Parts: sequence; C-alpha cells; structure tokens
Amino acid sequence: MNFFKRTIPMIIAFVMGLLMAFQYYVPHESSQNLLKVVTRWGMIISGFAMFIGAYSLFHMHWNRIRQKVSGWGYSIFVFIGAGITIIFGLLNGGEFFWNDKQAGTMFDWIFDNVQVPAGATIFSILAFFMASAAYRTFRARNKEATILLIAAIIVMLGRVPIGTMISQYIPVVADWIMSVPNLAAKRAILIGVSIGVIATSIKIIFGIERAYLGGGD
Amino acid sequence: MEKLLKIDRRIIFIFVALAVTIPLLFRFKMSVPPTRHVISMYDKIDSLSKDSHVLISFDYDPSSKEELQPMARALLHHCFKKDIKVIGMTLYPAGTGLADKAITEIGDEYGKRSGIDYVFLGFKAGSSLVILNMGEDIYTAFQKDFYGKKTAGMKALKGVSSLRDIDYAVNLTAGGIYEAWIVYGREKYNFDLGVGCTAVMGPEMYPFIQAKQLMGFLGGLKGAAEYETLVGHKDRAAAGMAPQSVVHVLVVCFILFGNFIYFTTGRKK
Amino acid sequence: MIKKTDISIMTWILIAFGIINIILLATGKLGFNAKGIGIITAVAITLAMYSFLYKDNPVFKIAENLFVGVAMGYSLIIIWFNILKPDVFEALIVPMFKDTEIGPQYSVIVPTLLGFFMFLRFSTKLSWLSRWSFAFIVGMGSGIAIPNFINAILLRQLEPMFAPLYTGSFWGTVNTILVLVGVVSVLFYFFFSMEHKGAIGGVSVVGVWFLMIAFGASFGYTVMARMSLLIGRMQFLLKDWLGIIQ
Amino acid sequence: MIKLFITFVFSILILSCTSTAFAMGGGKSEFQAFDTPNDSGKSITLRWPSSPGESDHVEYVVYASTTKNGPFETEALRIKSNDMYEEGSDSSYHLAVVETDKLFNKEASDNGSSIEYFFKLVKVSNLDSTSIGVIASATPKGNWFNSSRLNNFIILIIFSILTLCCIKHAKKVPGLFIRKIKGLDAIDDALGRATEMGKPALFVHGLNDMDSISTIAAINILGRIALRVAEYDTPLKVSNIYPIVLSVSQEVVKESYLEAGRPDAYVEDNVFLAASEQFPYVVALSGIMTREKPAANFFVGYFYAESLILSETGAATGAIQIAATDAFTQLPFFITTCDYTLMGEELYAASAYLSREPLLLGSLRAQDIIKGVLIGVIIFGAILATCGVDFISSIFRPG
Repeated sequence: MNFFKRTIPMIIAFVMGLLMAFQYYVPHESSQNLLKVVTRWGMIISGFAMFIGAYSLFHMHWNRIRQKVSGWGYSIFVFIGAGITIIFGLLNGGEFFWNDKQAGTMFDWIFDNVQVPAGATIFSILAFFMASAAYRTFRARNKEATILLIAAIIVMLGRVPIGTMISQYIPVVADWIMSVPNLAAKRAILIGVSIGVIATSIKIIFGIERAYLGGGD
Repeated sequence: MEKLLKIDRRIIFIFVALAVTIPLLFRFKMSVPPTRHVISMYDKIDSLSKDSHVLISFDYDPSSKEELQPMARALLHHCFKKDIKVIGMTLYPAGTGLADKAITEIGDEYGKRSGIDYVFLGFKAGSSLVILNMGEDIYTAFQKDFYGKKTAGMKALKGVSSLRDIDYAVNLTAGGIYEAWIVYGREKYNFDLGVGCTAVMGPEMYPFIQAKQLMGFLGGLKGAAEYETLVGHKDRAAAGMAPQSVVHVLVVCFILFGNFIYFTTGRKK
Repeated sequence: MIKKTDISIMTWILIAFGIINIILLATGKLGFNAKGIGIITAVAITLAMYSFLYKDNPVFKIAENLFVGVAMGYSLIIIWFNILKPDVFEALIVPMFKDTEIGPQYSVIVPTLLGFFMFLRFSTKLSWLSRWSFAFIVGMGSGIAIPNFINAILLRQLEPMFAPLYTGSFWGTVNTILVLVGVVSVLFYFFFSMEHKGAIGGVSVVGVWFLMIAFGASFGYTVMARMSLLIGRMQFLLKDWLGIIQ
Repeated sequence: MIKLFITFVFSILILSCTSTAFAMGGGKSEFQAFDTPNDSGKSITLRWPSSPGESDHVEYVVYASTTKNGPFETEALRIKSNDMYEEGSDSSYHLAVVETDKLFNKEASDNGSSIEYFFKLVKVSNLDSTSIGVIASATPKGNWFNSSRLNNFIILIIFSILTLCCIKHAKKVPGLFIRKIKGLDAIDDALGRATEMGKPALFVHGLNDMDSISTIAAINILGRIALRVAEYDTPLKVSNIYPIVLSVSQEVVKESYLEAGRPDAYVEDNVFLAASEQFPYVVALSGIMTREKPAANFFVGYFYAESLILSETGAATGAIQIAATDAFTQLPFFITTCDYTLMGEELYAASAYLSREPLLLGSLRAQDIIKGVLIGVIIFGAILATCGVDFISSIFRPG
C-alpha cells in the first residue's frame, strides 16, 4: 500500500517535473503539443481544486454552527449568502444552468450590489487605520526606520500633484528614489526569491520536499 | 503633550474622512501631468493600427476595484476610440463581473459589438498554466467565450492563433500574477506587455521596466488619472487626485507630529 | 455587551438612512427599479462595513459573513459556467449522449478523474488518491518554473547589470554605479554562510540602507493605494447615491 | 549514476552545437533560404545582401511557391528596403523569418512538414520592379534542441547538482555554519521581559496554510519560543487560522514543554483557533491584545493587509514586538511598528538555524553558493563591460 500512497506520487512529480523542464529546451512541434495538452489538463484540475476551498469554508462554518461556538449565529449568514447566490446562478435568469450564461440576471445584480461594495469597502477601512498608525505608531525608533520614513514621506508627496506645488524638486527626488535605490533593492530581492523558487522546485522534483503532499504516512 | 498621542483613534478617523470628502465636494482643480511610464503605454496603444489586437487581462476582484476599474475604463476608451479589437479575459473568478461590465458599457458607448469588435473570454483557473496554454493556442485555452459562444472563427479573433499574434497585452493586476505574465507569457512568447497595478505593487515593477521586460506601467489611481488625461476622458480617477493630495499631506503631518512628540517627550523604553 | 447608547446610535442611523432613501426615491434621483434598489443595497452594505470603525459590532459581522458567502457562491457558479461546463460537461459528457458536430474529447477524462481524486482528500480511507493529483499539478508546475525563471528573472535581470558603468553623463554614471552597489549589497545581506563582520558587515549595512529606502517607497505607495480605495468608496456614496457631486 | 548523467548531458550539448554550426551558412553574396534554427519546424529564414538605393520608398517583396517553376503568386514578405538588417552585419545583409504554415491554405501544408518551399526576391520602387537574386529554396524542419538556450540548460544542471550535493553534505556533516541572526537574540530578550512583568507572550501565525514555506518556518521558530517559555514559566498564547496549523502548533508546544521537563505546565487551550477569515482574525487578536496586554508579541509567517492593524494595536498596548515575514509588501509596516523584524529570507535562515534540519541547511547553503557566484558575475561583468569586453554578458545572454 505504501507504494500507492508514497512512491507513485513521487514518481508522478518526478516524471512530470523532468518532462516539463526539458520541454523548454526542445523546440520541436511534438514538444509544443505536449505542453499544450498537459497545461490544458492542469487548467481543468485547477478548476476542480477551487471546490476544495469551498468545501473547507462550508465545513468550518457548519462545525461552528453544530458545536455552537460563541458567535455561531453569524456563520448562518455565510450559508444564506452562498445559498441565495448559488440558487440565482443556477436559475440563470430562467434559462437554467445547463444553458449558456445569461446577461443581466439576478445573479449579476447580487454581485454588483452586494459583493462589489462589500469587497471594495472592507479594504478601504485600512485607509483609516493607516492614518491612525501614522499618528500613533510609525516611529523613527532606530536608524533603519528613520531612513524608511524619510523615503516614504518624499515618495508620498512626490507622487501626488501637491508635491510639485510644495517644491518642484520633490517629484524629481521621488522619481530618483523609485528608479535607483528602489530598483536596485527590488532587483536583488527578486533574484534572491527566484533562486528560492528554483531551489524549491528542484527539491520537489527529486522528492526531497514533500510538504505539499500533506502529513500522514 | 503625551496625552495628545493617546487620543481616541476615532477622532483621527474623522480627520481622514473630512480630508477625503471636502476636496471631493469643493472640486479643487489639480493638473495631473503624465509621467514617462504612462506615456509609453499610451504611445504604444496609440501607434497600433486599426484592427490590431490588444489583450487585456482583468486580474483583480472587487477589493481592488476602486484602483483598477478606472484604469480598465480609460484603456478601453482608448482602444475603442482607435477601433482596436479588444480581447478581455481574467484569471480571478470574481474578476468576470467587473471586466464584463467595463467592456460592455464602454463598448456600447462606441457602438461596438461582442464577437465582432471585442470578445470577453471569461475566467480560467490555473494562472500560469492558462498563460502557457494561450501561448500555444488561444482556442484550446478558451473554447467558448464568457457567454458560451464558440471562439473558433470569431471575427474579433481573426488572425490571432496564440499569444504570439497579440499586438499588445495589458495585465491589470491586484497581486503577483504580473510575474506569471512576464515569466510565462512575455518572455516565452515574445509579445509586448504592459502592466497596470495597484499602487501596493507599483515599486516592484521598476526592475522589469529597466530590463525592458515591461513596456509601460500604470501605478494605482494616479496612473489611471494620468491615462484619463492622456485619452482626454477625465473621470473618477482624475477627480480623485485632489482628495488624494490632501490626504497624503494629512498622513505626512501625522507622521511628523507623532514623531515630534515622541522625541520631545523622550523615548519611552 | 451591547450598550444602550450604541443601540440608540444605531436606531438613529437607521432612521436617517431610511429618510434619505425615501427622499431620494420620492424626488426621482433614484429610480424605483433594479438599479435604484441596487444602489440602496450597496450603500447599506458599505455603511455596515464602515460601522467597524466605530467598534466591532453585529451589523458588521453579519455583513462580513454574508460577503464571504456571496463571494464563494459567485466563484462556484463562475467555475461551472467557465470551466466545468465548456471543458468537461460540453466537451466530454454531452457528446457521449447526443450527436454533436465534434465527438467527445476523451483526453479530458484524465484531468476530470484527477480533479475528482482531489475531493478524496477529505475521506479517511482514500485520501492517498488525492496525492496523485497534487503530485501531478505541483510536479508539472515545478518543472515548468525552473527553466522559465532562469530565463525570465535570472538571465533577463542580469542583462542590464552588464551595461558599461560609464554612460557618458556624470549623473548617469553615478546612478549605474549606485544600482550595481545596491544589488550587490542587498544580495550580500541575504547571504547566510558568512558572519557579517568587517568588510562584509560593512557591505551588508549598505544593503540594509538600500532595503530601507526601497521599503520606504513601498510604504508610500501602500498608503497611496489604501487612500485611493477610500476615495473610490466616497465617490460612490457622494456621487452614485446622494448625487451631490457630478 | 552521476557520471552517467554528466556524460548524457555533455553528449546533448555537443550534439546541439554541431547541428547549429552549419545552419548559419557562410557569407555567400546571394539570396539564401534555410530552415530557421531552434524552432518547431514552421518557419524558414531568408537572408540576402543589401543593394544600393535602399530607402523608405523602395520595398523588398518575397513571393513563395511550392514548386520550383512557380507560379510565384503568394506574397510571403513585404518590407521597406532599409529595414530588417541582420544583427551584427553592419547593414550589409537582410534577415527575415517567414512562417510557412501561414503561407498556403491547409491542403498544401497538411502533406507533412517536409515540403520544399521556393522563394523569389523582388525589389519594388515607385517606378519599376526589378527582380534581383535568384530563386532559393529550403525545407523547414523541427529541431530537437534549442541551442540558444544552452546556457539556461547548463545553469539548470549545475543548480540541480549543487542543491542535491549540498543537502547530502549537510546530512553527513551536522551543524553546517549559518551566520547569527540578530533577531533571535531579540526573541530571548522579549521573553525575558515578559517573565519579569509576569505577563503572557502572544505568538501570531500568518495567514497561509501548512503547505507554505513561511508557515513551516514559523513552526520551527515557535518550537524555540515555546522551549524558552517553558523554562521561564511564562504563559504563551498561540493564535491560528487553519485547523492543520493549529494541531501542528499544539504538538510542537507540547513537545517543547516536555523537553523542558514541565509537561504539567502545558495548557492546550492556549493554542487556539482565533478565527477563520482575515478580518475576524484581526478583531479576535485585537481583543486579546487590549484585554490581556501581553508583554511580547511575535508575528511570524506570511501576512497580508492585516499586518498593519495587528502591529498597531500591539504597539498601542506597549508590548515588545518582533515580526518575521517574507511578505515584502508588509515589511515596511512591521519595521516601523515593531522593535525587531526578520526580513524575507532571514525567516528561512532563522528556521534552519533553529531546527538544524539538513534539508533546510543544505538548500540554504546551495542558494548561498549561487548567490555568491551571481555577485561575482555581476561585479566582473560590469567591470569587463566598462572596458568594452562583453565576454561575461555573452555567456549569460538570455535565449
């Protein structure tokens, strides 16, 4: 049984990894066709994978309701929201889900008037916290933080029209910060992170890194 | 003095709300001179001939809508004004509603029709895999468009078989997907790519611009406002520049004031 | 835990919200149709979210949970219409039972099967089958990533570093040298096999300065981003709902 | 095994070099057509010498046919005569690629890819059209190795061997050297202060599940903190957002208490699931911070926008705060609100330093070697390029 649980996944990862890595160096048409077929398969599997997120979300809220955790009542609203949206989605404006998607249905109305305002607003709340943190906590508590805050202030002023009104040099300095020190640091970070990505990929292909398979035997 | 630092944060919240609302109500005029990265995107699209193909990937969801939707609208105005064929798509499931709305609304303004002058391909899962698949063949990645119409033989896609045939691609991104577009799209299939991103991602773009991996970039609402100015279609982004300026000044004052008190009252340990 | 003052604040806000909407509907500024009702719903959700700024409260929690549910429901329906329906249902299943122009695409069977295996993750007995799907996706992703990252990031980002340092102008030369120093020193900072002492310590301190300036830039841009979101919402409230600004 | 692999690699490299050496042909001064090297077999490259009188108003037109005698009616290419010069030929040659699969309708190209295509070059000006050059022909064929990507391939091989060898080496030699990470001392100081004040310490996990490298690193750091806490007898609270991370954290904390010889002091409820979504997580943690006023807060793992609210609330309660994250967009806020911050890869290094796992140490060492090589390459490449030598940049040219 261990063969099916442990060895086969590692063989699959090894074969697929090696095949796709070498595919890059082979310009022949058959190699292009391989890439085309395999990526299409991957797209379909990724589609299925999105249901896993849905399952964990519903499962967790269901458990909260079942175990009557404090504040479990709010979890009911997750099911109400999802239920109504899915029902109208399946109704598809009277054409039902096995036909093509219709435009301007109740499903779209819910998206426009519930999901869009809620999603857009929840992150705009951070604007307020940003300002309060600026007042109460962003401190030049050491040399590093001082450099950071000075650069931040110049960029903040230099990137809006009012910066030019204060001094014509502010946008120039802001532009220099962005395209010289910022560029250099970001490039080094990018190179470092990419080396990490490549190293992790190599470890996955050779079966050294197995965290993605989950725990257990 | 130290008491000043311990005021209720809700008082600060009121300051922020006022700093945003008052400039919106009194409509201060602020000129938004376009910067070079925005101009290079504008010039690229402006240089395209009639019936060229521009691909716009709407990779964001409602949480970044206020920054990226104005960008999308300004770009669409430019493309439709120049009779360029627009291919829309998204790699975020919640991006479909926003993208569809933007394309249809602005398409209607210019009398453009779906399937002939533009096409909205919809959503596919797998980000980098979708880009690779489109690079090999756009019709296997998207066999149907968002409304279930067959893509093969569609007039809006005439002459396009893969990403290699796209004249210009713009990735409107709220997260790390721009990297997939550069690594698996632009570098592998050699097309010109521009990025419009939330301001949070803005500083990350500079290494790519200098290495000429990106042609043009719009950063946040400011980028959108500059593009609106260039297209000559000033809308919400341009109107947002006055409150943006005021609120930036407010935040800078907060930081300076907070630090001033912090240093004058002696740093607490 | 809910105080009396909070309840009265809540009631007054609700009354004010109701009156404003009645006025807007009565004066015809908002139509009594899907669009008008939609705007009122959206405003209600927006204000419910902002109520969090006063304090965490049940109205906010209800709106938030509702949002989580709606967002998930929306994604599921979009996955059906955009992926499962065209790529599995219509490509494989419908042609098996009905005559269509093109026959069933049998190659779709493999990913469909692997897709279903993923759900077995939640079963206790067969969860090992889900590992096959993960191994397929992750192995393929890793294989594709390696050469593409070497090309698009390592080689392409090194390319501009090999430009001559002397660019013809004084400031141009200074900037090229600064970029070179910055890249090298930041790479040194993230170098763990040597103690940061002496010369290497000095280089890594320079690296920290570059990092801090870059983080300062990110800081400024993030403030800008959050404020833009707020401006957008305010425009919605003042323009689309109240119609005060044009 | 490794020898076999290396031989295999070299044979591929040698083969690929020989096949392309002939493709680019010599400098024959006439119209040439040949199979485009390094492609899938769907194009042909045309090359011809420049002729006098090239300008914006004069065009080159190439007609294609599948038989030698024509008719040459299909237009394969139309360019301005002062365009598309061959790179490095000093404008003395034109070079153009023609995609053959788009030339004729399906039937012609369906006969397999081994058809011979014939091309005729014509120079057209406003006044007259003169045919120059003779007819040239070529058969497109698919190539099996893209030799312009040879350097990429070599980097891949070196990188793989290096990673595998370093991990093997780390298994053999325990305790591979890693420089001291300053933030780790700060952790001990913070815990010491919490003990002095008799207040709890709070460990906040990031928002990624167990499959993310950041969370794995966070678990390793949690192990160290729990061990210290058990020795000092300070309560430790650990907040999670994912059930799997929760159970792993409970296990790790329990083990640390056991290792410190105080299994009785372990309270399972102190490692808890705070919420399941981003904002509820913030709300729950802000509540804990303001109510219990922990003396030390640790934010470890991958964070999103919530980082700002969390660390701001913590700073307002006067706690010592230490953050460790590889989320670069959130780092600025941690740096300005926390007393010490581990940035980016320092998080992985700290986790390798504490866990002493050969897998982590080995791959960290491999990455360090690559980084070291790149630093050298960048410095030498820039200096050589300044002197006008493009030796290094030609080795690292992207394909």
